[in-house]
Amino acid sequence: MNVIFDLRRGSFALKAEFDLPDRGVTAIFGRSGCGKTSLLRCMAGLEPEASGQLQVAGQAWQRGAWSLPTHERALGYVFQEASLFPHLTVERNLRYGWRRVAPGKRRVEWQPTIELLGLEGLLDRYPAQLSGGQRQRVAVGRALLTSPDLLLMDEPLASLDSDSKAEILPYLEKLHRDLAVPLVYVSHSQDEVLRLADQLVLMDDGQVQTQGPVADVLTRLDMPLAHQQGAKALLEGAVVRQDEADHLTEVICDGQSIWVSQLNQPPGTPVRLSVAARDVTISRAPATDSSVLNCLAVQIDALEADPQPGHVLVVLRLGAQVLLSRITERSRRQLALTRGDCVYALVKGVAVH
Amino acid sequence: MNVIFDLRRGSFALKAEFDLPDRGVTAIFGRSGCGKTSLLRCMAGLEPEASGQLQVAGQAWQRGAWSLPTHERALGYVFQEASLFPHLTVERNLRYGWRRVAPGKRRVEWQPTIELLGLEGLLDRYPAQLSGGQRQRVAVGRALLTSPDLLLMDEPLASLDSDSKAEILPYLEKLHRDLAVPLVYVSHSQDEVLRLADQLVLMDDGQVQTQGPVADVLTRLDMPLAHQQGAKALLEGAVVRQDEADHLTEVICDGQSIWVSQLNQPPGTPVRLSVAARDVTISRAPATDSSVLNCLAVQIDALEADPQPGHVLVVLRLGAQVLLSRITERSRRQLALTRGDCVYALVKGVAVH
Amino acid sequence: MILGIAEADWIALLLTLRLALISTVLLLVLCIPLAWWLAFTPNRGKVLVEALVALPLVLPPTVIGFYLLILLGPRGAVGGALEAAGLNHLAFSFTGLVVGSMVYSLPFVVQPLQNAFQNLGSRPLEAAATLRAGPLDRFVTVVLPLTQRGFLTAFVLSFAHTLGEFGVLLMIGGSIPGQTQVASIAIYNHVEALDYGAAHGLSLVLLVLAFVLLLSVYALNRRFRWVGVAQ
Amino acid sequence: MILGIAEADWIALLLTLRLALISTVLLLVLCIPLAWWLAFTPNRGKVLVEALVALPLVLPPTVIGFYLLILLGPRGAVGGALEAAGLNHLAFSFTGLVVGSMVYSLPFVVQPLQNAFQNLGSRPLEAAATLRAGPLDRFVTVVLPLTQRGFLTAFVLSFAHTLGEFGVLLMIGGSIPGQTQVASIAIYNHVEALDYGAAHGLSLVLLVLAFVLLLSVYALNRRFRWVGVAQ
Amino acid sequence: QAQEVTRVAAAAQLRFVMEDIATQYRARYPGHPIEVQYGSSGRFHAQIINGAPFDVYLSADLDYPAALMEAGFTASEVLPYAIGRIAIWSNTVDARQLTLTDLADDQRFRRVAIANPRHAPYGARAREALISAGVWETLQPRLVTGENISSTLQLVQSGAAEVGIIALALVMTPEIAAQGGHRLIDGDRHLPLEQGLVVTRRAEQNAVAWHFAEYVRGAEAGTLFRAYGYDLPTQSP
Ligand SMILES: Nc1ncnc2c1ncn2[C@@H]1O[C@H](COP(=O)(O)OP(=O)(O)OP(=O)(O)O)[C@@H](O)[C@H]1O
Ligand SMILES: Nc1ncnc2c1ncn2[C@@H]1O[C@H](COP(=O)(O)OP(=O)(O)OP(=O)(O)O)[C@@H](O)[C@H]1O
Ligand SMILES: [Mg+2]
Ligand SMILES: [Mg+2]
Repeated sequence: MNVIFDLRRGSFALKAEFDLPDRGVTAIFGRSGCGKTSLLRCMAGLEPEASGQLQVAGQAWQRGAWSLPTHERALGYVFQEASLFPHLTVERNLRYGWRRVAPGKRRVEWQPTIELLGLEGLLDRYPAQLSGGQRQRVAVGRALLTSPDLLLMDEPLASLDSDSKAEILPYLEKLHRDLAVPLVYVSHSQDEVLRLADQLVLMDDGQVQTQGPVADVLTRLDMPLAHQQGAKALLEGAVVRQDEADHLTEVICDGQSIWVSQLNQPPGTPVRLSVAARDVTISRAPATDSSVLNCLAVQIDALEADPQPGHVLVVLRLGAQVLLSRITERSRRQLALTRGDCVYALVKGVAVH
Repeated sequence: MNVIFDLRRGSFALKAEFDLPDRGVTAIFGRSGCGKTSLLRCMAGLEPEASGQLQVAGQAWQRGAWSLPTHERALGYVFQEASLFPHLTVERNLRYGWRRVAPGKRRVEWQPTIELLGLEGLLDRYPAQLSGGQRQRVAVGRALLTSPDLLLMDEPLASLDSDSKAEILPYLEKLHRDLAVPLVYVSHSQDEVLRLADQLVLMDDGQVQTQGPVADVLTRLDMPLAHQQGAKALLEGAVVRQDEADHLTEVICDGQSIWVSQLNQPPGTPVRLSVAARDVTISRAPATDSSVLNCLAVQIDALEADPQPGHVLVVLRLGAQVLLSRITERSRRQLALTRGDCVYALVKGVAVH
Repeated sequence: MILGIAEADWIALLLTLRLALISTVLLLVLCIPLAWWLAFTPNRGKVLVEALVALPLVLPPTVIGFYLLILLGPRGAVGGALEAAGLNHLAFSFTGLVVGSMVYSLPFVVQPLQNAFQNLGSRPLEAAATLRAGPLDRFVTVVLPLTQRGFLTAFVLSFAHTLGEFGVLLMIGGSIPGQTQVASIAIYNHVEALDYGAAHGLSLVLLVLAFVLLLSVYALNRRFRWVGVAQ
Repeated sequence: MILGIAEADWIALLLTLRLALISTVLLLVLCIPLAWWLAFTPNRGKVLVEALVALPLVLPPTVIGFYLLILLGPRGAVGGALEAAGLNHLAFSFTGLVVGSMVYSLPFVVQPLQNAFQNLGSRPLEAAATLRAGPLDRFVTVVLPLTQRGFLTAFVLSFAHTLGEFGVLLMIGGSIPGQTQVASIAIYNHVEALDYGAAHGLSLVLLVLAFVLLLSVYALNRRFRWVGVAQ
Repeated sequence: QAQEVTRVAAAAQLRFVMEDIATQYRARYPGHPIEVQYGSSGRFHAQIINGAPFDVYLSADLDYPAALMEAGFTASEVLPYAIGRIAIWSNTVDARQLTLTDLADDQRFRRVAIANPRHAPYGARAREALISAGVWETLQPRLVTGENISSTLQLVQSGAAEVGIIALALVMTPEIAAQGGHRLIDGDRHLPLEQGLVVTRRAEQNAVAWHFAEYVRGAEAGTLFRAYGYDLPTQSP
């Protein structure tokens, strides 16, 4: 489903076009001020000046300048800033949207949502009596409880501690899967994106720079993410077995095994691994001691100068997936690396999401 | 300098006591709603009901119920939520505090601050015309430009993208060092804390659970941080040499060398490394191939059951510093590890901050 | 005589309360769209309307009453039209009084409402819209509670002012007992008749009544007030 | 005769403007502490004060004027005290008019200010305090601009109302040309004397003047308004 | 269905005498319900033109009813019914010995109250009297004026003005007489204050209105008028 939006706001112009899948998480990423909030507001119908195209669950929400009024859109919106009703208690804030959805159409349940967001003790409070993170959790709950067809979340977990995040993220994951609705998620946290997102939309100065599956966008050399200091590649794999003695877990990604710090998950569980470009070196020969170091047979897909002087960024193909490696220009010369070469990637660090 | 504060607010009671060094960054860490904002507000003199004790730059700010009025305190406060004056342009917001400091007392310069925070293009805008992150940057700038004796920052970078953070963090680091003032920093981002903080104050339900140098607090077994999934230890070291061929840099921590992905820093540069507990395994013998794996000679300082069933958390002493390792109960038995044993820590992943 | 107040005065009091209540409530309802428009229109011409709204205050009430009398009377534009349509003109009728006090109290209602609406900001309304609340729903569940104080002020100023209104009402109402003789006119008549006892008595009753009424309104407002603004 | 208006009427007009301006400005200044207290006190007794503030509206102006006349006159508490102190009592003086119109316009000023202060929220003031602004500084640089609309409403209601005030002023002023005969009284006198031409003329001048004045005030307010509230 | 009341609009200063006359009339003619309203003659004039339900209009002078007649809102001629007198009154000094010239003494009287000479007939007569006594110009800066004769009295009553020129009818009422003394002003000093009434056009068919108008000009009412200090017009209807 193609989403298009045009909006002028003073000197800033939003001209965004991207593909919104029927389900799954689309993360919107981009520098402060690039138009992420503006785009979400357009999708929610909150920008009367916007024109464009948006269709959700078979219903037209925007067609040219015509726009379905916001309150007729089955959406859930978590604003970037506090947006609780100051005159209602937490409970009545939460019930505000809940009550306005016909009981038959409610697909998100009251009790589990309240519990998972840790809101039981706060129900009688007013927003002014909450901490920043508590307010944010209420806002998330309020949006979810409308059982939306489209979830728009503008940094919903920005002021939450990692424990709270760790509790809420899996819930969000499960929820949007159960509901089978698209979730558009703005976040500056690479961690959250790596964990949650299926698709990444990269914005810059009001325009969509690129979009695609997370693993692709992260590693596209023509895109800025690959050139960041902390550039990472994302690998999808599945748990194969545990090595209790060494506290390691074997994960198979595209037929090759990667050992990670022990995971408490049964074989077969799909996992996402991320590998930082600077944790990958390249060798012409396989590593001698493969039990301690992950050594993957890969093929060089592309090479490009890195912003860090004297360095080169190498894209390595691992079956259908892709890894990034940042090496010095000197090593590239010494090893005479060129496109198409089959080499070994020595991976020094793997994070599990 | 000992800081004490008492405050009741409905059912919540703040009873905090901690030591605020004369300079350096004190990070305040704790779950959402534990009282971080309340504590900062007390320190700023914004809670008339508070009583306690606070002295800054030799001047009493709070003594029992007596409290120096906020406007007579030379502080810079970045609120957790938007706090720009809606009726003033960005420039006049920034000048608000700047103008009220005698020119002779200004120790933060106008132009570099504006530039580093990327505010040049926004000076004529009103807050309502800014994005969330832009507003946050203005608030940071406004607080800094008062050349404060004490900086209080409540998640100042929460809604910033990693690029902006990467630009602003070193600036904050440099600034508080140049000014030689204490910076109290509330953040939920472990990364920011690992990078910036000298001291960590851990709060829970209104009370200070513990406090101390970051590396200590992270690894204290009686504290929750060590038991988190993502538990980490912090090592201070210095760059020794570069291995251009392998894209590695050698860092010496307490006399032992640790190889990390290549750093672009000259020998002698101090660096902070963090090592996740689950990336450390323990062996009775040194690793065979120490060029690829970091293997450190350490001594077991403590062992304790981990929340993760069947696992044990081990504290390893590396000279004056400390590492964490999470291993299975089975390995502990097989290796017969006990307190005081000299063993080898095999480190699979190191992050540089 | 009850409480030393003549029956006619009680009737005048009742009439006053009815008048004040009816015209204030009507005014509140009718001014909502106007105040809303004034609060949110980007139209520069709105300052004209803003200035116009305050104009009824500028003339002495008797003179406003005089002009209204001409307008609403049988020879005026409004009264004449009504007569031509087979209805009665509005001078010297209760309806006329309602119209008169509404004209005069217009600024007391429009201005506080406009201020309250302007202070609202768009965020609560946007949030309500994303939660499926339609325009009317939003107005009732978000705008009304958040602008409660503005409505209160509008109510109090208009209501109290109508209680004390005299020049306009005397002019367009005459002083017909039971029909257009409101309490303020009755008090005035007592004073003119140098019957200070009756004047003081009725004034006192009016004051006490108004005080109790306002007190209940304010107390109710306090009772239903939601807790503070975000810290 | 200028513009068909007699010289005496011009004098009355000038007097009116002076009176309205002086009493409104005084009232604005004096009501700030009261409105502030009402806005922020947690004291439950404030509803009593709130209700009291509205009471001057409840009585017919002539009657208020009569009571004020007694109070301010040589035998009244205030006037008597002044006389005893060797000063003049306030009846039939410009000062008396100022006092009278201030009493009567009190609620028009207190209420909008109170509303504006309540809407302010504590955040901007707290932010200003952390930026070294003392209480007065905060008031001038933060409170005033952010409550501009409330001050505007207070000004307009009080000013316009004083222009049209008549009952109170007639009673305590005694209608002395050049001293206490304000425009509203002059218009009333014309109407009573069946000199409708003069009444219409003076009314028109007053209306146009007030309109132009209010228009400038509103336009100025627009001009100096900062841009919208956060989205 | 009760009979429609006949509404009488009477000048404010008639209030005291008219209450007695109305009471007497109601007692004598119980089938003739009347209701009297008091107010400024100018206001009644404007109201009658604009449809006010007044049947008989008793003005404080002859000019207002004459204007009404000219405009075609009357059923009768202008019928004089009484002649008003004015007096100096005070409740702070003994007014019984005061002359008009005494009022010029600014040591004794800081403020002198009269009704507005522009539209209140009693005020106009007071001005004539002061002019004839040669003190009008001297008094100018110290004159305060009331909207009508009652409010003029109040200006004096409150003590804010020490002395005033008031309708004799008013100062002869028992309450006011008890508060201070008065000095009648010589009728030669001003034009006669002839007061006239009209039956309005709307009351053309209202027998009670005509009857009451007649009654007011009759002997019984005349006695009351005299008792309240009014003179009676010489010519009969
Ligand atoms: N009223 C306005 N007038 C002019 N420019 C505006 C206005 N409102 C917003 N902008 C600009 O529009 C751009 C996009 O804003 P938006 O809030 O969509 O950014 P964002 O991507 O959400 O940023 P952040 O991550 O900081 O929240 C910003 O550069 C902002 O300065
Ligand atoms: N007015 C109030 N009445 C009762 N409780 C309050 C009030 N204001 C705040 N609290 C409670 O005080 C506690 C501390 O709040 P505070 O804002 O200091 O938390 P915090 O540590 O800053 O949290 P966060 O990380 O979410 O911002 C919270 O549990 C909050 O619910
Ligand atoms: Mg944004
Ligand atoms: Mg907080």
